[in-house]
Amino acid sequence: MKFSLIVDVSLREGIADPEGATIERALPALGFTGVTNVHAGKSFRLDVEAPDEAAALAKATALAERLLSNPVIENATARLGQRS
Amino acid sequence: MKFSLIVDVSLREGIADPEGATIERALPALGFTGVTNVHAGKSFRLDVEAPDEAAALAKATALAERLLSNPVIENATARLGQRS
Amino acid sequence: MTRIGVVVFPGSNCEYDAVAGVSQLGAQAELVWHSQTDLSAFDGIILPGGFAHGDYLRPGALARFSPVMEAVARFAAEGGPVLGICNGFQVLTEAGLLPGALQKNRGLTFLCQPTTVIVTSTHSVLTSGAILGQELVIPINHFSGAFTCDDATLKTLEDNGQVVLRYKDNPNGSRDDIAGVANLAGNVVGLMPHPERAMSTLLGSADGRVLLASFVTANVPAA
Amino acid sequence: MSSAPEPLHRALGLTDPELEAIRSVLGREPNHLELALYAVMWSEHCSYKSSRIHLRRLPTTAPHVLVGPGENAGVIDAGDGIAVAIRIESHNHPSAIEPYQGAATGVGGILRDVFTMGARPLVVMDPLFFGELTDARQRWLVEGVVSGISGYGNSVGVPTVGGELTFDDCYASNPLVNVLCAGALPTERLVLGVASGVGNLAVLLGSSTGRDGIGGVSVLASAGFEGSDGATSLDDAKRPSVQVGDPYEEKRLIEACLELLDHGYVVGIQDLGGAGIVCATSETAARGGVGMDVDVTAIPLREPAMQPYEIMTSESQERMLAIITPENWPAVAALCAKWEVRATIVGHVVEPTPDKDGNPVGMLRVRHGFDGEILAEVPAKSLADEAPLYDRPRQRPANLDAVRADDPTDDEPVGSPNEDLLGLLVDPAWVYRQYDSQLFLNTVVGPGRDAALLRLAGPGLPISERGIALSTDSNPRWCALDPRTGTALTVAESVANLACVGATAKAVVNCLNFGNPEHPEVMWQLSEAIDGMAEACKGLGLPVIGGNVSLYNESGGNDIDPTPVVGLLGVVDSLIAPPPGWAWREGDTVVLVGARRAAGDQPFPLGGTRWATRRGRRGGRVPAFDAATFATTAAFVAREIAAICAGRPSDVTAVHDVSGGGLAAALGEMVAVTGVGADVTELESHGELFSEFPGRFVMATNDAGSFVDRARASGVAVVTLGTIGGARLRIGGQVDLSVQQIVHRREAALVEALALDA
Ligand SMILES: Nc1ncnc2c1ncn2[C@@H]1O[C@H](COP(=O)(O)OP(=O)(O)O)[C@@H](O)[C@H]1O
Ligand SMILES: [Mg+2]
Repeated sequence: MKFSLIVDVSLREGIADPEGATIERALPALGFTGVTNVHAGKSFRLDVEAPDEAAALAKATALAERLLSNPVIENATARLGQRS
Repeated sequence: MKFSLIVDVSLREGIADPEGATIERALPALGFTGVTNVHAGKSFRLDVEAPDEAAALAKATALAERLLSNPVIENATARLGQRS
Repeated sequence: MTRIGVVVFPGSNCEYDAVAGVSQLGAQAELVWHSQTDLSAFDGIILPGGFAHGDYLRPGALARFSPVMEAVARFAAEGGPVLGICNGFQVLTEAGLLPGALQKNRGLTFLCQPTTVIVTSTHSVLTSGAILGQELVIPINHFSGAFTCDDATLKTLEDNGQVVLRYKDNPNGSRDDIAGVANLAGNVVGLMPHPERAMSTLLGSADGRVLLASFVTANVPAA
Repeated sequence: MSSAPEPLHRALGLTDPELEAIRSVLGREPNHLELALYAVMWSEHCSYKSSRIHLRRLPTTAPHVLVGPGENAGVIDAGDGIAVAIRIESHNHPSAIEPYQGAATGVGGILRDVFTMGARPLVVMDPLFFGELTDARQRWLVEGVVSGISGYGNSVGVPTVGGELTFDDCYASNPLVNVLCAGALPTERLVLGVASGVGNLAVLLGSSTGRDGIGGVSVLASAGFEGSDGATSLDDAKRPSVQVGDPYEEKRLIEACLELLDHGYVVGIQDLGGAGIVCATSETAARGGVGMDVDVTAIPLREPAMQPYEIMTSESQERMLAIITPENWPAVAALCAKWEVRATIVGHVVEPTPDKDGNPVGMLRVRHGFDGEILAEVPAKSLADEAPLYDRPRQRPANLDAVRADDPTDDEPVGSPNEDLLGLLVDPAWVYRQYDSQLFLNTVVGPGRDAALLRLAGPGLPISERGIALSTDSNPRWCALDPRTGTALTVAESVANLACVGATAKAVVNCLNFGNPEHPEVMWQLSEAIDGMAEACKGLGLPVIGGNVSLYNESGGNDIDPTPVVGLLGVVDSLIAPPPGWAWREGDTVVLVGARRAAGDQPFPLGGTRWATRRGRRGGRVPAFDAATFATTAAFVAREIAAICAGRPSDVTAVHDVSGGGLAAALGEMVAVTGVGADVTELESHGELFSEFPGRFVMATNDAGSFVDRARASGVAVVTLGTIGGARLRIGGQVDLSVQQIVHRREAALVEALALDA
């Protein structure tokens, strides 16, 4: 069976996020106030062929950790998703 | 009140996604088979100060469309999320 | 003497090179800080290369909100010559002053190398002094330089002669080999290659002179 | 792990005698914070405690040296009122765990060393060493490191104009990422990292401070600090020690600092690198012979609940410390606001305090509020300059003679020279194409040739016709066989590279990448390498004006091959035309300049050559270095090329030094970049094809008679090798390859090894 999955990759807590910080600093000048804690991350959509959901998730998780992120600075999680 | 939101940004249908394609091509060599349709996107986590959920979502949506994505090539959607 | 304003965003880095380029051609160039909103002193505006606002989010995404950009839009609307080089091109597309968008290079790496571009329209402030079909050796220097747009936009660009430069040997996956485009009026032009880096044979090529010379003496020819 | 039985000082990496030394400096027991300060400042990384006594043997002076080793960067007078600052550093260990950020922050750090001197950074170079690419992890490292340098260097706006790329399995667990930066300044604007003037302010510029790069001292988190309430009792493993680079912040920081200097607002300025605030404050105070009060609560933080030891030792990137007079503070604050650079007063320069004998001692005091509690109080000099120095045991490796005896020079030549040659050609373009090498319109010769050559020009500099040339070189195989001669030959190779672009060498910087200094063999290698560098530099009249030592490049008990990297800076007096480079033309005569045969009993030595190493033959002897003959040859070549740079007519059409891969590789490379073949006479042996020894150049001329006369008149050996032209490279009956094949194999080698799509 084919499952649609989403892998979210974000910086680990405490790791500097210059991109998020830069965006956050720019917001007031654009008229967006009250927006804080901006963090920039990546997400990947993919289709995985697997016997069941659990296997698909396991495969995506392995992929996320081995290829799509560097666990030293990033967290990666896989979830089932429908394609938007 | 403060709401945690996530903005997902993905490439529009029909726009080339060299990053997704490159990852997909690299997978078999790493022992990942049966993974197709890989698409690379971005996600932003942010906290929004707003009177209620609907207002928070509206604010994040405006931000997503005005700043966080380029409508010429990208789609953006905002959703409520809990911080991981 | 032609007075050229070279816009400096925090993170721009080719501003001195742009000044040097047009100065060599007899123009008087001046740096314009991005918070400035009055461009009336200038006959032409250059948005130089670099990484405005660190290219965070997307190249040009934050820069287009800089105060100077409203002034640039007015300047352009009044027919003033505006040139975006590399990052400047990205800013102009983000600001909606030029069509399309610039995506990551096909190979997903930054590319700094000489390219050969072909002049495919002389209806622009950048190419008016060049010859149709002329080949120019000009370096590129970018990560997100693959021009992209939808089919309808592409057709309009082609029908109106707005594609001003094409790569001879597409280095980055740019749609239809597009290296530079102009707006309909031809007074706003963006290109990914760096003509200011091709101003003398000591540095490898002088082929950029014909482009910047057109810009400095900008007169938009009738279509 | 958190309840380590060992005493705190040892957990922090301080030895028992070091603790004793601290006690005697202070005349009392240090508190935890003070211990942490000593632990980072007396670490190998900050104090050079294992290498310093040896480094003293390097020659460091010459009339044109304005600043020698010891400052943030070395500086020479390049003429015309322009000074050039240069520095090289390693970022090896960070790059091994997060290649992108490790390399990126390496670039950031070296730039700060240079603009600290008041110089605008104008070029970066990046000598890189990885394991063989047959391993997927190595490919990941290469892609990560190269994109990190590209991502940071391009964005911050400093061209990367050269470097090195070496693959050898000794680096598989210890990749080396060295970065060199050079910048220029008007000579009169030279500034030093000195705090002076009691009452002056120490202003922290740039990024906020987080828990980045708090390595060893993080044991303090579990050692129980005053009022430890659990808020910081994070698991050690969760403590981020990876620094993330922010080139955009750095770019604004560079512009802001240079503008501050232009206005004369700063008394002294210092970058924050290893050991962060404690390092910058103690070094500036020590140099100025003053005291410094630092308010830990004033420092802008990025993370909650940071402890004073974390704040003082954090290695958060993109920060500088400026010493200014109080009157200038409003102007400094306004200028920084324009560049969106955060500026915060974090310290005060204070009077030295009399010690018990009444001698003034500049104290670094860490306080909770400027008038608040004193959390630590130690002599600044004791942190910055008085780390214990070690003369660690040295021992010549026991197997060295056996390794040297295993010489490939006399091996029977199995296999085909054609294939051997093709296998030696690797075009590093995939790497350097990712680097902006042209910014500032100075790059006359960019990456991919013998040395980089740039106009000596930049915003704010006096007008000059001069050029500067740079090369980075290393030869770990030779250094493994003979670190002394190997290092001397490395210096020579740099000089040869500079000669190819017409430059006269002016100053050396070096990055000494070695294994574990507690291994006596490694200490021997280090000491020998330093002697070799000293001998070569003295022989060639070159001062060493800066460097960096990276030790503990070992894993699983295996040390890397000794890898001293030489960075050489030279000057071309008049640069108005490009040097000929490798671009020979149809009909030219190709000549070999320099002694055809090596001195000594091996005319064509193959020990430690690329040819031998590729065959798995790593032993042998290293060719001798004759500085005098070498210098004559290099000077002749430099003169010939300099004349062309100055715009004078010449019959010389191409030049390339013979180095890695030997004569055959030099010819192959020239064929590859010009697309024009050559017909070369039969060489004496396969040894002559691939032998590597110093002081040889392949040159092309369109007037061989005149060229040969000039060489001989200069006392330089020269021999005609053949004629340029055609679509093949023929070397006697030994090599016969099509130009196309050479071009293709060379271009594809790296891309294929990286398993990338072409
Ligand atoms: N990592 C790198 N970054 C930039 N340029 C590089 C890198 N590696 C090699 N190069 C460039 O490729 C060319 C060849 O390098 P190398 O073979 O080490 O030269 P040489 O033998 O003359 O010292 C040089 O110009 C060098 O600067
Ligand atoms: Mg060379």
